[in-house]
Amino acid sequence: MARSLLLIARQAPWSGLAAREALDIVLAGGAFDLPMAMLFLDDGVFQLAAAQQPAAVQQKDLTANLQALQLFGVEELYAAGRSLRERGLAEDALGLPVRLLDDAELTALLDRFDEVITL
Amino acid sequence: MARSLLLIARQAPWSGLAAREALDIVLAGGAFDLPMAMLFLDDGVFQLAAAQQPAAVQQKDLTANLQALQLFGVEELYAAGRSLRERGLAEDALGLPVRLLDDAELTALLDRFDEVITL
Amino acid sequence: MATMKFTLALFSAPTSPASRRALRFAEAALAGGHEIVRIFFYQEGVHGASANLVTPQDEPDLARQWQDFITAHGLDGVVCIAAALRRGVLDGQEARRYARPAANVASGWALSGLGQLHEAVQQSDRLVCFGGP
Amino acid sequence: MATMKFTLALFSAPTSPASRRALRFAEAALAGGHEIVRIFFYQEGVHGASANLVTPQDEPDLARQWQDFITAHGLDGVVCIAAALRRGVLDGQEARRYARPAANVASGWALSGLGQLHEAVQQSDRLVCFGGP
Amino acid sequence: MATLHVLSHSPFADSRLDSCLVLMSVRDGLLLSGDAVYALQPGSAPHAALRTRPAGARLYALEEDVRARALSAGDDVELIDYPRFVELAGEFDRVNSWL
Amino acid sequence: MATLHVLSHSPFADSRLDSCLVLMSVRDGLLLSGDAVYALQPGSAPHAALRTRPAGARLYALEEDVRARALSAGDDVELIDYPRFVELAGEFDRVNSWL
Repeated sequence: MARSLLLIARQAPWSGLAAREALDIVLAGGAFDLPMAMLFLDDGVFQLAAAQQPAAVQQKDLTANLQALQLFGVEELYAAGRSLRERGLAEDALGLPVRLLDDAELTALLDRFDEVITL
Repeated sequence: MARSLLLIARQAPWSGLAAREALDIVLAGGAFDLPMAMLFLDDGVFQLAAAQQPAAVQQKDLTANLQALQLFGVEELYAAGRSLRERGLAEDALGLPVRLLDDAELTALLDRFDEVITL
Repeated sequence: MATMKFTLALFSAPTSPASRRALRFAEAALAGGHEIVRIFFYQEGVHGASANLVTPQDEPDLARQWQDFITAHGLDGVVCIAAALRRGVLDGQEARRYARPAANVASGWALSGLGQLHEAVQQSDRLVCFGGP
Repeated sequence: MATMKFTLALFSAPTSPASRRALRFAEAALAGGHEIVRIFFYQEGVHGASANLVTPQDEPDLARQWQDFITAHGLDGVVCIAAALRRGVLDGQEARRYARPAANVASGWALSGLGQLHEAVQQSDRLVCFGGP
Repeated sequence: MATLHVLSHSPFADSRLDSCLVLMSVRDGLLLSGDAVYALQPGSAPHAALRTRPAGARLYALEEDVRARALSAGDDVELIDYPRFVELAGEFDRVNSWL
Repeated sequence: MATLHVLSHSPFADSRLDSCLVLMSVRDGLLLSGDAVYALQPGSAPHAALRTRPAGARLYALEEDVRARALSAGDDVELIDYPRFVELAGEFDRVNSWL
């Protein structure tokens, strides 16, 4: 059976290549039909905010790549409820459908995957 | 009159080139007899701890370069008392003589210099 | 412990202590009789494949140590090509393709895609990542 | 505001938004009639002088933009030589000196020492540093 | 005016904002750029911390970074472009970028 | 055993330790390497935070990093070398490095 991978994205979206390159790992795995999931944690939840305009800082829109995840078969997308609350982000202010997890669910999530990469 | 420079060193000593390269700025300025001072702030105060053994991680000892500051005419060395306290570092655990400043003195220090570099 | 198959991934430049920790871990893994399926260099880690780094003589030359280690043990050292291009780490083929004057990838390294990371993970018991300071 | 003399110092790689902010500041300074005494590239900023960076066509090529900007305005772009050597950014002279295969510094840049930063600061009204993310 | 402090790191991931607020004087300014503009997020700890800055210290934010992140700024924040950034660098006595 | 979490950032400058402690289970381990060993500094907030880890979760620190920084470790910390690090990577089900 294929080994599963959870990618934990902790990086804000427009501060360099970090968020994009983390997402590329997941997209590449999805292209191989591998079991992959993403958890948005800490500043990573800023990737989910609606109505962002990265063109204002001459960056390509990451949101399109995030929305491509489902096309690549990556359907498990999670966000830490704690991280959203700390950042004053409401669930209905998100531009991408994700499942919010409380602390206990976060711990349980990790245990379901063979490997984890936290970026 | 020569323009004066305060370098604020915020980096722990053994986490890459950051602390060394910050110090090199001051040493280079000292070589030109420019009015320079250093403030150790936040994790930068870890540079001052006595009895460190960077050879254990195959790094060159930064302490020798710090002690060279006085030879280069850089005699104003300060540390934020707040940063030491937050890190549980006692003044008598320091390997380099520095003047400890309280918060109000930190604010006043900045105002005495023409330029500041915070690394 | 039973013999393990490791995939290692390095995300930091050779100027970072993380690069040295990854190398020491790799050495200890082989010394312990384990297998290293692949070492994948991503993000700032791609600078480890540059033949251009010049380290002062009295400091460990991590880029050189990585190259020697990989060559000596016949390991599979793969550099993510997309990450390498953005950071100016080019082999002869990419330098020609993009009309750049200088190929700076040291011998022993292969530029390839992220699929190589996933493929290695599928053949391994553990993925161990090194990065940060 | 009276005309100012600026020294700019850049500590981040061209892949960082800080590099773009520094360039936009520099452009605005010249457009506002101010003078830029020198632009000094230190730490990861030295990667801005690499001719090897390959940026995807639909993204701004900051290394190229820096080079064009400095050339177009005849500015003094100085790369710290010690920081550049450690990070594999070499001009022809350094590549020969250290027997490396590839000089990868783009034209328009000078490798020199930290003294060049101090000298510029002494001739300027303001030092403005750019770095971090 | 004294020092224009410039931040670009996320205040949620990093301690620079806290240290900057300790060092600031009433005559200083604080410019949020890059990820530091996330400090404008209402209801967050960094947003509350911003209000502890010395009375009189001015607050600026790079407009393009605020817009990129779909944030909005309160009345106490001056949104600036690069020409204004250059102007501020001259108006203040020195620029302290927290690199 | 479940996840071996590996930290290398300074807990004074960075939020990774706090987030790691939220995610940890009683069967997890935490390995401090690089600047993360500063969390062993007695009397500091990170040192107190370490004690909030789930009961049963083990604590390791890379011995060379502790020695380089002239720190010392309490009885609840196992100081390790690289061969032991390799061993732990096999004993735990997965290794989660906070990059």
